Amino acid sequence: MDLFNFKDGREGYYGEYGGTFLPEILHSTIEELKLEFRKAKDDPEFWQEFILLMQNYSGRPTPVTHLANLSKQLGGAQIYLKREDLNHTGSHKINNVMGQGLLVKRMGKTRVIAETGAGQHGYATATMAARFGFDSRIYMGAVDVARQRPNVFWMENMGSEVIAVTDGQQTLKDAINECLRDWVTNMDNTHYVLGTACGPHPFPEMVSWFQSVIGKEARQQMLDSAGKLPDRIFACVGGGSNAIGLFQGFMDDKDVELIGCEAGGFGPGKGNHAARLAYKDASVGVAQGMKTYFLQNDDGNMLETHSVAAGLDYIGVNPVLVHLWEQERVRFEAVTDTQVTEALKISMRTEGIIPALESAHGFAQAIIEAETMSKDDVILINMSGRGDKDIFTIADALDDKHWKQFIRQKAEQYGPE
Amino acid sequence: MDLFNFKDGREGYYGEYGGTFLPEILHSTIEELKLEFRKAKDDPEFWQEFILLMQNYSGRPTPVTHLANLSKQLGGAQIYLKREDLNHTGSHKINNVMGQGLLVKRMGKTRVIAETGAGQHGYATATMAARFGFDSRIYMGAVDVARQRPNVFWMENMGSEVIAVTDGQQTLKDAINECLRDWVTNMDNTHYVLGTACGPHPFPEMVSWFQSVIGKEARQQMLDSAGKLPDRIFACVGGGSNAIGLFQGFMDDKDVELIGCEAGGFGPGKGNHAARLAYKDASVGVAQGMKTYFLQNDDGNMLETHSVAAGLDYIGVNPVLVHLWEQERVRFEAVTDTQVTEALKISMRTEGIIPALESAHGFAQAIIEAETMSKDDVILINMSGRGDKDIFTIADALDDKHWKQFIRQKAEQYGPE
Amino acid sequence: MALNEYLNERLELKKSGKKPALVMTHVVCGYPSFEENWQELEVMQEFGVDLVELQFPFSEPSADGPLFVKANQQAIENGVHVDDCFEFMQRVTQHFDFKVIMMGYYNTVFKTGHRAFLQRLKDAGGYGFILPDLPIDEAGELHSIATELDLAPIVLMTPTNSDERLAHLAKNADGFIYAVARKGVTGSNTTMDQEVAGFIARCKQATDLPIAVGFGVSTSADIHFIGEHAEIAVIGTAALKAWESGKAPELRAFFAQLEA
Amino acid sequence: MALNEYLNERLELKKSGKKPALVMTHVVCGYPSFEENWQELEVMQEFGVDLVELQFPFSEPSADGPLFVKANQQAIENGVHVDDCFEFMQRVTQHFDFKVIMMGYYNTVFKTGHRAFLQRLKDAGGYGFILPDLPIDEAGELHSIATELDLAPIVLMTPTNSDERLAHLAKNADGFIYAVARKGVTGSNTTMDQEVAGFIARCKQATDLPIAVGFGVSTSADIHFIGEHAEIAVIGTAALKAWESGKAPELRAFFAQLEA
Ligand SMILES: Cc1ncc(COP(=O)(O)O)c(C=O)c1O
Ligand SMILES: Cc1ncc(COP(=O)(O)O)c(C=O)c1O
Repeated sequence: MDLFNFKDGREGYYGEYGGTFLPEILHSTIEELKLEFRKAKDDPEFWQEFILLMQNYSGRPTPVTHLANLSKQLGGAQIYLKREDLNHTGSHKINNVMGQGLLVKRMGKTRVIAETGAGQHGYATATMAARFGFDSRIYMGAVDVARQRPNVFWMENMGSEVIAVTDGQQTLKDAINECLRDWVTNMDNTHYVLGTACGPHPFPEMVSWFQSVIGKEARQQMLDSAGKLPDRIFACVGGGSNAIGLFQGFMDDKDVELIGCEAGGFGPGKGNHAARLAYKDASVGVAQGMKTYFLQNDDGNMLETHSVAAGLDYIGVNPVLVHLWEQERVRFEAVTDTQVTEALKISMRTEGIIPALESAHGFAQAIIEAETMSKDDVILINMSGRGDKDIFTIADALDDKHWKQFIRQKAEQYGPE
Repeated sequence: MDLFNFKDGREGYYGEYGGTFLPEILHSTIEELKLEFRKAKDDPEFWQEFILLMQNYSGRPTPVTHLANLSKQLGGAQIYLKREDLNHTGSHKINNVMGQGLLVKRMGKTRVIAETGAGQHGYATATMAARFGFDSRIYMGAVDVARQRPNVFWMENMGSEVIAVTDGQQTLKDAINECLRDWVTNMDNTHYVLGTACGPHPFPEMVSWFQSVIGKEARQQMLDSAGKLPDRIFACVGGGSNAIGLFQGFMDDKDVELIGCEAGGFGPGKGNHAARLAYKDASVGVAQGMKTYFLQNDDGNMLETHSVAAGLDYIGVNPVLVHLWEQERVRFEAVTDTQVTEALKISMRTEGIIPALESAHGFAQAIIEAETMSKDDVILINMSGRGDKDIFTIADALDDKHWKQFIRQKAEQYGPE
Repeated sequence: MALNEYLNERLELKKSGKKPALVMTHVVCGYPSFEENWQELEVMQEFGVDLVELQFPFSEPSADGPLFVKANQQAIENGVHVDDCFEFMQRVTQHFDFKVIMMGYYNTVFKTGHRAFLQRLKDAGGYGFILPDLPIDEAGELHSIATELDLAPIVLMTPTNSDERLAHLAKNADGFIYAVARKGVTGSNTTMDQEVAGFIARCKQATDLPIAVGFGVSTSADIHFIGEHAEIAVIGTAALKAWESGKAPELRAFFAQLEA
Repeated sequence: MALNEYLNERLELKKSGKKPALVMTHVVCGYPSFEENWQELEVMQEFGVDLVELQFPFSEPSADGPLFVKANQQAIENGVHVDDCFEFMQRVTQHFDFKVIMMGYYNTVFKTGHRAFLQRLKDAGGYGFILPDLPIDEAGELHSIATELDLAPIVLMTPTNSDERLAHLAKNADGFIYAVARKGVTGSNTTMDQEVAGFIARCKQATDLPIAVGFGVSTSADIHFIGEHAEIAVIGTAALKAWESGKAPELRAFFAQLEA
């Protein structure tokens, strides 16, 4: 099943979702990108170059880890993790970013821009820009800049300019808008490195393609280490790039159930969460370059969203996944902040593994389901990133007293401004 | 050249260095450990089990990365990195720790203790204990606890008890003493997971053996990617585990020059640094279980030490390395804090790579030497760990204004105690 | 179509030298408030503006510059809904002489439904619509309903378009062409130079429709320059800036200098 | 050897029932100060202590418990050097009746040099040395110089040692055996029970030397228990605690209750 064979439909559409909704001024830019991307995708040497780069720079292939302790404790399915956290920069975001970096080089552009919410994608992009020698500017909602200073610190130290976006909710979606504004101004020398499988075509296809390296590796690894394909696969879904990256490896394996795990935040109810499909608060719309499900009101204006995981805290979702959901190929579930922090604690204590809060959404849902499955069943979770970079967020989520004390002392040590 | 063939000398001695200087009460414990270790070392299946564990859990083999930008900028030797930072938990420490974990399982013990300075080894040990299901207690100097809270936070969350040691200088060496005290009390069920290639025999040999995985991988990888063996290899030396781990891969390659990079701190002069061999301020002594070079006064009492890198800030050094230094097989150099932070900045900006402050010592010395070498020459640096966990230390080292502001805001947000 | 006829009429004023160019202005519905919008429109009417874009506020105004972004956001925070915008448009078209074009983002249309939205636009007296984030390649159905309802789907031409693309855009356009004088978002100044003239000439090669030129028009010289090469000068941010700095008197002063 | 002769003499007191056991006490040189050390020693002399360990402060006292760790550290901070310790020892051995054993860590000896250190020890009137971090397997040269100089290299026996190891230790010992009554560092209480008795019995099987028993001795019952099974009771932390809580009067009271 080739999700990206548009022969029988419209290019860039997955069912009725997707498309290229961009100002006319970007038409030639996006056409050039489509063309270069198509050439790259048809060129086996490009994929080889990509794989080699990821091996040498980022440590691919990432392994699959059997969580024997957790499986035993739950008494159900055998749980495995795909370890995207072991990538350079600590998450799967680098796969997409390095791939786009190679494309930028082919297009002869010299400057990249990117949006970032949690900061992982911005961090990865700053890294890529340093490595490729591109100028770079990262747009980040002012609210996110304030709460994710560690990532900002690293981006700046790698030579990126980080711009705090003060429009709208001052979070991810606003940073995307700001990127589009930069792009319509500087498209001649600038490529917009979109961070997830969203936005206008060809981004969903392109990001999915680079992220498919996850699923390609994982399928063979599961056969090797579990001796069978997994019965269920769990991945968190923000924009949807790590999920589609993993799922692609198992598209033709009809018996493998694919589960997307969204941010349930405080639970159902508009404004409380960022679950586009698992809850019933979203509807189809067109924004940020694509047609898909959005958390929006009746006027088509976007709602506030909430999640403990900044990287899942987004209004829209990958159109490919929406299509697969409608076809009942992918099941969507949401887990709440509370369930997520519990899953995080369990993972740390039983396996010595610290998932990113985003990834912990996959853990939380898998834990719920594993208990009801048989010991012969096999579960695979995508560990999209590591949590140790999110120490501020995790310490806050766990309301850690010692941590707060440490910060107070540090502030005192620094003295007043 | 087998460094650990004691047939012609005394077991556990490297030249006149090494030995087992422990209270009598630990005699049977250390004998048991020696025995189990010897059995394990002689059992090819044990090594296989170790390698498999490291592949599946920690992401080994770690790659070798060519720093084309940096090499070009310096205009001299081609620089490569061995990427121990890509290990689970972010440093080479996990190699040793997981290996000892397997031994502990073989010995049937149920509790582990460890000292930690920078926190990396404690973090790795807490991880290992969670994964193996051992009780664990980590001793850490109170000064280090205060400045390395992030690592403490993770250790505690992985279920380890972290004890702040308030004796002596309240740093690494004091934590080691405290471990010895715990061990003489609880040796029945407890294994002391020493974190570097120091301490009483068989630790230097054992830690070196587990860390030799670095050099084994690296030698072949250099042949594959650089097409030749490196001319010079650089590794930072705290206790000396990452250095000996890498060097072992090239022991028989006489043309490969091995360079250990010590913490020059503020520069030469007693109390200003932690350079045992590169400067002239240390002398031979016996402490913490071994005979080696120590930074000590004429009474044999230890001096204060200083380094921007907590993991190098140690009074003693691996006896194997001292022996190799005396034989002129390993050259020792020291780089100052200032040189190290400069090297860190260059690495971030030109390659998108953030070395730990410890590892940055290797970078700093390599940068100095690369410029004077020819373009056909090849350098390999051991990137023993990643810097992003050290954000507080690095931000302080770089005196980052925005960071301080962020911490002040965070403290304000937390409010008074 | 209605808009074409209206423009042909108004263009007589230009041909006869009474006006250097037709003028289209811009108002964000409900920002600062509908009351102030009304006062702005009164000034615009006073100065004989020919067309007005009424922007429906959207939460993700990605083609707008900082001033309009703020205006969109504030309007939504003020509680402005699509219903309010249509109601306002109705009052405006009934009271003023200039013709009104809906301006906004596609999601506002999509969410209401293509036919429902255009019908409401028609009913409110609108003459057409500009949706900067809806490329013609995605606009097929909407444009055909527009034709049915005699509403003009305003198409944007840009300096980055090839001649082939301009021709293709022209085929899908009606009413007038919105020629974007430069890259970037609304609100920055464009130097009206030979490059702009060359771009307009390329547009003219592609279409016989009148050509409106934005963005960044703010001086009488701009208007004359546009009048020499095209038909309609689009005044956006500059007018809002004037309003914000001193309400009706400032806006009046702004238009006065434009006429100089 | 000198120490053996001295102990044989003193053991007559035990055999004749005048003492339940010989007593060895402990002082950390220069903590709290040499002056207070002297006062402590005067009290000890008063109560007829047989042996005193003078601990040379070391920066890494890894076999000591918290109280002695602090004492070592403080002494070093007070500026106590090896020279000072020997000088003090000289004064002590000249003035008091009990015999003095140097106690400390091997690095202090190593740094001075084996022969030089032992010669100074001899010259200062010391009778032997206890180095808890120097296992006999590493002590060959040092012990043979000791024998040469008629100094007793005190060897530790511990409950974790096998009978074979105990025999091996015995072969390398002289003066007396220091039997560590339990696992752990100095300063925690040991219950004097059958397990300890069994351990001492095992030591006795291995050696004919007198046996000193530590750690954690603090009551008269402890002393009697040790006297029943061995020869010498070692009093370490308990005495220092008494001193710290009330100097000479408290220390006197402590010894008084020991004699009860
Ligand atoms: C670790 C991690 N996982 C998941 C996500 C969510 O993105 P996506 O759904 O595109 O994988 C993010 C986004 O920042 C992330 O940082
Ligand atoms: C990243 C890193 N590198 C190096 C070291 C120094 O240790 P060693 O000399 O044993 O490799 C440490 C110790 O904490 C470390 O954390």
